[in-house]
Amino acid sequence: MSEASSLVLTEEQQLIQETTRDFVADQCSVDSLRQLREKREDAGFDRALWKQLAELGWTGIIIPEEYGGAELGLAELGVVLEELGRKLAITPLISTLVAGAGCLVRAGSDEHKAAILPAVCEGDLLLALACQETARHDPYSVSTTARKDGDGFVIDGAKTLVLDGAAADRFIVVARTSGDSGERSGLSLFLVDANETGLSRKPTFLIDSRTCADLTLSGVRVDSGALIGALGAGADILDPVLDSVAASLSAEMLGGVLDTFERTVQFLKDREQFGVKIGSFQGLKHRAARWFCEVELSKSIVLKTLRALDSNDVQAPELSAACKARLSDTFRYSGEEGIQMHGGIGVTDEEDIGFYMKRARVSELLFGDASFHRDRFASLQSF
Amino acid sequence: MSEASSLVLTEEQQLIQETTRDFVADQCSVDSLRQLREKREDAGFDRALWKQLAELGWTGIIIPEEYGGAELGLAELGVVLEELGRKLAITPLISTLVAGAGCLVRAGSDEHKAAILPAVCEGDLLLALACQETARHDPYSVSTTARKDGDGFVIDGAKTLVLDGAAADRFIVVARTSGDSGERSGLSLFLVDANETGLSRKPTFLIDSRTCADLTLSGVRVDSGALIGALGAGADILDPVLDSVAASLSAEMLGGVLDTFERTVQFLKDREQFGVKIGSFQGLKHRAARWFCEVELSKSIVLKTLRALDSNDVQAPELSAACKARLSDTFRYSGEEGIQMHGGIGVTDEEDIGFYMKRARVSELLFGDASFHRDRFASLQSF
Amino acid sequence: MSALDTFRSETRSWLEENCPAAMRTPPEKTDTVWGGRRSTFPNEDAKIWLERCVEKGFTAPEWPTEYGGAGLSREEVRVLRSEMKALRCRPPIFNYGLLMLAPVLLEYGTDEQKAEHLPPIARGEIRWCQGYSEPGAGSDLAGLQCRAVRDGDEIVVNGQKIWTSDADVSDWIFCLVRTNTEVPKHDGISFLLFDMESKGVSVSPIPLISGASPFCQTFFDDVRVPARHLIGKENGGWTIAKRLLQHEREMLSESTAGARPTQKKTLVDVARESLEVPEGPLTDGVLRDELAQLYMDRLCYSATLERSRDQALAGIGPGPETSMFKLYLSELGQRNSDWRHRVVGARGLGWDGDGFDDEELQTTREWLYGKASTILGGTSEIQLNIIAKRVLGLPD
Amino acid sequence: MSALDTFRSETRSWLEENCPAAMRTPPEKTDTVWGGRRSTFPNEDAKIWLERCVEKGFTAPEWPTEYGGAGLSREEVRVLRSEMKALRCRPPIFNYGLLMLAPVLLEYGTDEQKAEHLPPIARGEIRWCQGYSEPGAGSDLAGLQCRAVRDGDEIVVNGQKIWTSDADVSDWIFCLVRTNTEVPKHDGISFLLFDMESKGVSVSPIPLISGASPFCQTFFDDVRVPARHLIGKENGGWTIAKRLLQHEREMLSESTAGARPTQKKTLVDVARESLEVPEGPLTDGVLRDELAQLYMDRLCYSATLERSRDQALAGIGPGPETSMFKLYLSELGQRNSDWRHRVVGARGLGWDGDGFDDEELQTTREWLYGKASTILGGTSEIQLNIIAKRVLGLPD
Repeated sequence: MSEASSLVLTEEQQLIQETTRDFVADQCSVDSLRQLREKREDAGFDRALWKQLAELGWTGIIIPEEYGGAELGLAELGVVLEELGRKLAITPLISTLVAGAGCLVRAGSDEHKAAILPAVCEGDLLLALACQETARHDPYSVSTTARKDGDGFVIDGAKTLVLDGAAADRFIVVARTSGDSGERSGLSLFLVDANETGLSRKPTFLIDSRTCADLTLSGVRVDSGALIGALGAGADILDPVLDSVAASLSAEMLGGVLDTFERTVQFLKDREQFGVKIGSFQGLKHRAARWFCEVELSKSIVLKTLRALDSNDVQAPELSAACKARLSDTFRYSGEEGIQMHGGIGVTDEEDIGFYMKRARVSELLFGDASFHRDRFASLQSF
Repeated sequence: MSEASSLVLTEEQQLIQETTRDFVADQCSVDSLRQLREKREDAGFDRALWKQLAELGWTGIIIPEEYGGAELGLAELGVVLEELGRKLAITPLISTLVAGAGCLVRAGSDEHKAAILPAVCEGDLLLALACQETARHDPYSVSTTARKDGDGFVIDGAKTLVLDGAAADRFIVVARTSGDSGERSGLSLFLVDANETGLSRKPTFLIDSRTCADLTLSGVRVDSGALIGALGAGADILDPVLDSVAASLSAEMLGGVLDTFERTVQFLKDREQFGVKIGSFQGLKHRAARWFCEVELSKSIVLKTLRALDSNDVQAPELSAACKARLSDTFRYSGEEGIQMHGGIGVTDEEDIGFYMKRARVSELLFGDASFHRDRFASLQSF
Repeated sequence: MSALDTFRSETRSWLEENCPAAMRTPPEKTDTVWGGRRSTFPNEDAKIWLERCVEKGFTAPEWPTEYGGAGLSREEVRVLRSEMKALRCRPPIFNYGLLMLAPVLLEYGTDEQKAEHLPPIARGEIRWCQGYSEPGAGSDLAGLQCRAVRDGDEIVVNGQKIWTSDADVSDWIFCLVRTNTEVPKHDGISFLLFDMESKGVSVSPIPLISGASPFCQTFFDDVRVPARHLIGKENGGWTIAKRLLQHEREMLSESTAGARPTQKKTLVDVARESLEVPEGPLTDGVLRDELAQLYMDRLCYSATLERSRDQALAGIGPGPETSMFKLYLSELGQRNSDWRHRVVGARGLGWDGDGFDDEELQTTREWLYGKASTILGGTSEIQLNIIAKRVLGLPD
Repeated sequence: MSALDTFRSETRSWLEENCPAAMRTPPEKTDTVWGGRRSTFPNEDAKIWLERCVEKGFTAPEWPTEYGGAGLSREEVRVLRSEMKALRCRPPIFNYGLLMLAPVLLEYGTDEQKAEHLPPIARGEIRWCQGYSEPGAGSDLAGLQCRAVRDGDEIVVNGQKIWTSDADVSDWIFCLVRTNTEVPKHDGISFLLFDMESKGVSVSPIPLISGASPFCQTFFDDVRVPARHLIGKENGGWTIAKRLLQHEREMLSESTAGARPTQKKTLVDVARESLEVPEGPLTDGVLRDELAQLYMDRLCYSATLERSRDQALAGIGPGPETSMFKLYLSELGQRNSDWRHRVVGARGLGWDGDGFDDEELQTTREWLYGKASTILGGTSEIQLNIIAKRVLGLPD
């Protein structure tokens, strides 16, 4: 059994963890979310922070070396995301790197890769995946159309909940070139410049102080080179990329779970009522112990899934589904238990714990909630 | 607001409760289940007990006075069933009275009523409803057919889980006279003598020491007078009768819930570990308190539903569904918590608590489990 | 029975004649009439309706007429309520003075205190707030530190309260204070009333996870209170405090029984929209099952409330099982708003700004605000303790 | 790495040559080889397989060769396991001596004790049972009363044990006894071994809610035990007792990890049959969702077990978090068998007799028997206490 597939961190991963942990301790805090909320900048994140991540090499961590990246795996990126997630840092790592660059690395033309990936590694270019169209994540429910027109395509439609879409320089737009909404075949992926004529975006400010965007595409004209991969076979790219996105997002959520759990256990040890520490009440003890189990299971499935994706394990899709479902449920549960155990202070804006619950809900709904992934898991297992 | 619809017991109901409670204290115990289990008699219940119930007037409690009954309501019967349910007494009250006599009172011919109801009141005749055909309760899934043949009908098919079917003198057989399995229309109800040629029954011994029967009907010939109600409109009788059955069974289950809860709370007060009563542990206290809430809600919905059925409230069908779903869940939960809180002794055959859990499972699955009734509730509410 | 029937028909006629049509529509949240010195009304009809009820004693129907009530019997009050419900009459007024303070004043106040405080409450002239919790005394309410020292005919209050609902718009406060620090904590607490306009009182609202909130922090700096505003005995306030909490729990369990009318779309509506299933069975079997469970639990809860009221009529008073109502309703409410919010999906992720409509934003804020319901007014854990101890008699 | 690779290929060859084909099929529950004086084998191949493993030291591969082991390193043991798994070789033997007693003998036994007891365990000659719980000492194990008094070179045991698995078919018992009644309860316990054929030992099986069971009540009436069978110090047994419990929990969490092969139909099979959906998505959306959840939780559990093993290899030993495995697996197992039983519906209501096939009756009995899993071997509540205290460090 090779070291890489063992469910403990490699030395390199430990190093990445320590570096990121130091960085997060220095640079990230829940207070910055309060500031972002007040500022209401369209970008929805701190560009200075992003440049610093680029200097650490994290913005290209999974990009091949020939394009300036570190060519490491999702397991390594997961370590970074987990640490950032602990303090709810907002970065476009998932949108730009896992979703956007993920599509290009997997199926982009050499021109695309050469034009875009080095700039992504430098932290100079942001990507976003414009996939969702309704209130519920459902990747094949695509009504946006791309119609062949001369040498290129004309795209019409609307997208919602485009993560980091307010700041993105390029979109990867999922559009239908044949078939009906709901069908797996007939989807195609297009690289579209954010400034393209006919494309307009509106930022939406979310409860966790993050920003998404709604897109309107009205007669957006792109040339044939904008197509990523084969015409009508976009789902073959989209499926594995969405698995990677689900697992990476889960790693970020794991950070939130861990911080929520640890800060609450600490609170139980510190807070006094009735002349004793409230952590001495068996009612709370048993709940904390059950919570601990859910946290441990979450850790394991994230590690296991990221490694499976990195090694192209055939089980990777169902692991990804199990992973996102589990983290969605556990993060939600962590937010709820965290607030309830904090008592009155827990529902104030002043206390950080509420931000974790808000992030939990947003992360839960991004790229498929637990129910979506249970359905997907059942389909993958043919039942 | 009339006294009868108030959710407290009337004086008459209190009297019935006290009488039954005394009777149960005298005559019923979980030990008799152990005896029934060893004896393995086909009847599956104690006929002497049934005669005593007849003497109390309970076997005719909801039958009109003109046929020798007390002409009281399900609310009164519910009080009796709850008390019997406390000690898991096995009686054919639900099969004979609510299901069997229920169909006849509602839609039987004068001849049927005159021939059968007085004998039921006397405790001399037992009825059973032969409705279910597969492992899951689904009243319209009927493949048993009744074919017109001269002046009568010929019935072919098979039935399962016929409650008290091993002892019944007459069956009310649900058969299809038109349409396909699953359709509401086309069902007809027939009164069939247990000794009719072509009808055979096999007793099945259940985990709660109760007996049901599997029936085979092979060319069973009945005359046209055997039809109950209008041809093909059997569901119009069956639906309200099954509502009454669900609610009555829920009342019996409530007795089991109450006894399980009360004996476990007593156990928490008596049992010592670590030098203190285990009921002083907050982990168990909080669970007992949550359990109390579920028990209280169960009490209320049973009272409310029985009264609604007695007054032909339009809400009665959805209340019946809510009632059976709630009691199925609460009885199960009570059995599980009861056993777990009893610890090691709880899983032994010597301790009574296990019998409550077994009864809970049987009652849960009889006449539709919680999932069935949630589905029915949703349909009734058009969503 | 006949007298009650007469009362019923008279009451119905009076309501039909006197309750303005606009007051017979389901109220929005903003339609609540709170009363008080700075009272505002959503419209003229609301003002008229309150005035007519005050005149008739119907804001406090069970109180003696001398204190502004109608002097009705329990049965008559029940008839009045059922008639108001039948005609969908809105409650003329809602506030904590009426529902929480007044019952304990009636039980523990002197005749002078009743005469001074009850009539203004019945008339909706004075709005009260509740000074109970402190930053260090939440679940352990009796651990409160807010100090009150007698100085001649006055009592001087110093300290801090938290979670004081509507302190910034209330006129008076009923307040738990520590009048003895030398005895076990329950034995040194007094129940004191004072005017929020007194010198030394200051108030600061608390933003919650859902944004702005009615809750405040309240600070007392040498506030001088006439000693006659002490209810019950000095150091004997804990008994009164606990009784008031029962009334509070009762209020919390009644105020939102059944569906809250604050949102226009039912849960079914929301699900139909989100799933794009305009009619027929909801296509998501799991959501459909969950929804049935929610509605059923609501039915069971309402039936339990109804049974409790019927028991009260039959002479069995509200006991510690009010903890059950507070516990269950707050959690059921959370399940409701959590379900609604989950089903709304991406449409429920907006904090503010364009891109989300009012109902969506409200769904989100209510989901967040609902997290407080299992904490404030006594946490769920405290309710479980009370049930275990006082209802089930489990040992300490 | 190269040496390990060599070991891997040699081991694989040996297994391929020596493990009979019949021992490479999934075992039924009745195929377990327990060993002992009254050892029986399901078939001749099982006997041959055990003998070959004994000879090679593979029944206890990590033990020193002098005690009948193979003296393998942790890495080699892991390789052996993974190769056995790859070839689907059945474990040659399974019993409590091997998995629970032996690890503490290796840690706490004298050389003489190891030499006396370990080789017969490795050879499958002696079957052990566990004398821990007593009727009055379940969760409060340290409250045990079974009395042991020294009398010269012997120790005289009087008392009663309960839940002694397989006491009626075991040869020896490892038993907790009270050797001092004057000190705090944890300080007067000793860890004693004795032969179940000793005079004064009697055994009576306990019927459970599921029917006959492997559990027994065991009575000791002036049983005389040579003092050399005391493990560790007199009155120092509690430390050993706790360590053994960790090994027990580890065993319980491994023995049924993933799907138990005792039932032929998978949960999907059962659902397809009950719903009459031979292929395609299960038509009951709720059951489908629940099933996905069960399978996912199983995946998460297995991943956690795998991570724990990897951590052990990396030098982080099994600590109190074994309580988590015991807790989670027993509850997951209950959820599994409860779900299966619910889905089987009416077919799962049979106690015995005609009308139900073997698999249906087994489903029912396993559902019932499973209720014991969260109680025996330390209740879930005890595991929660251990996690709260030793893992999370929450105060007493």
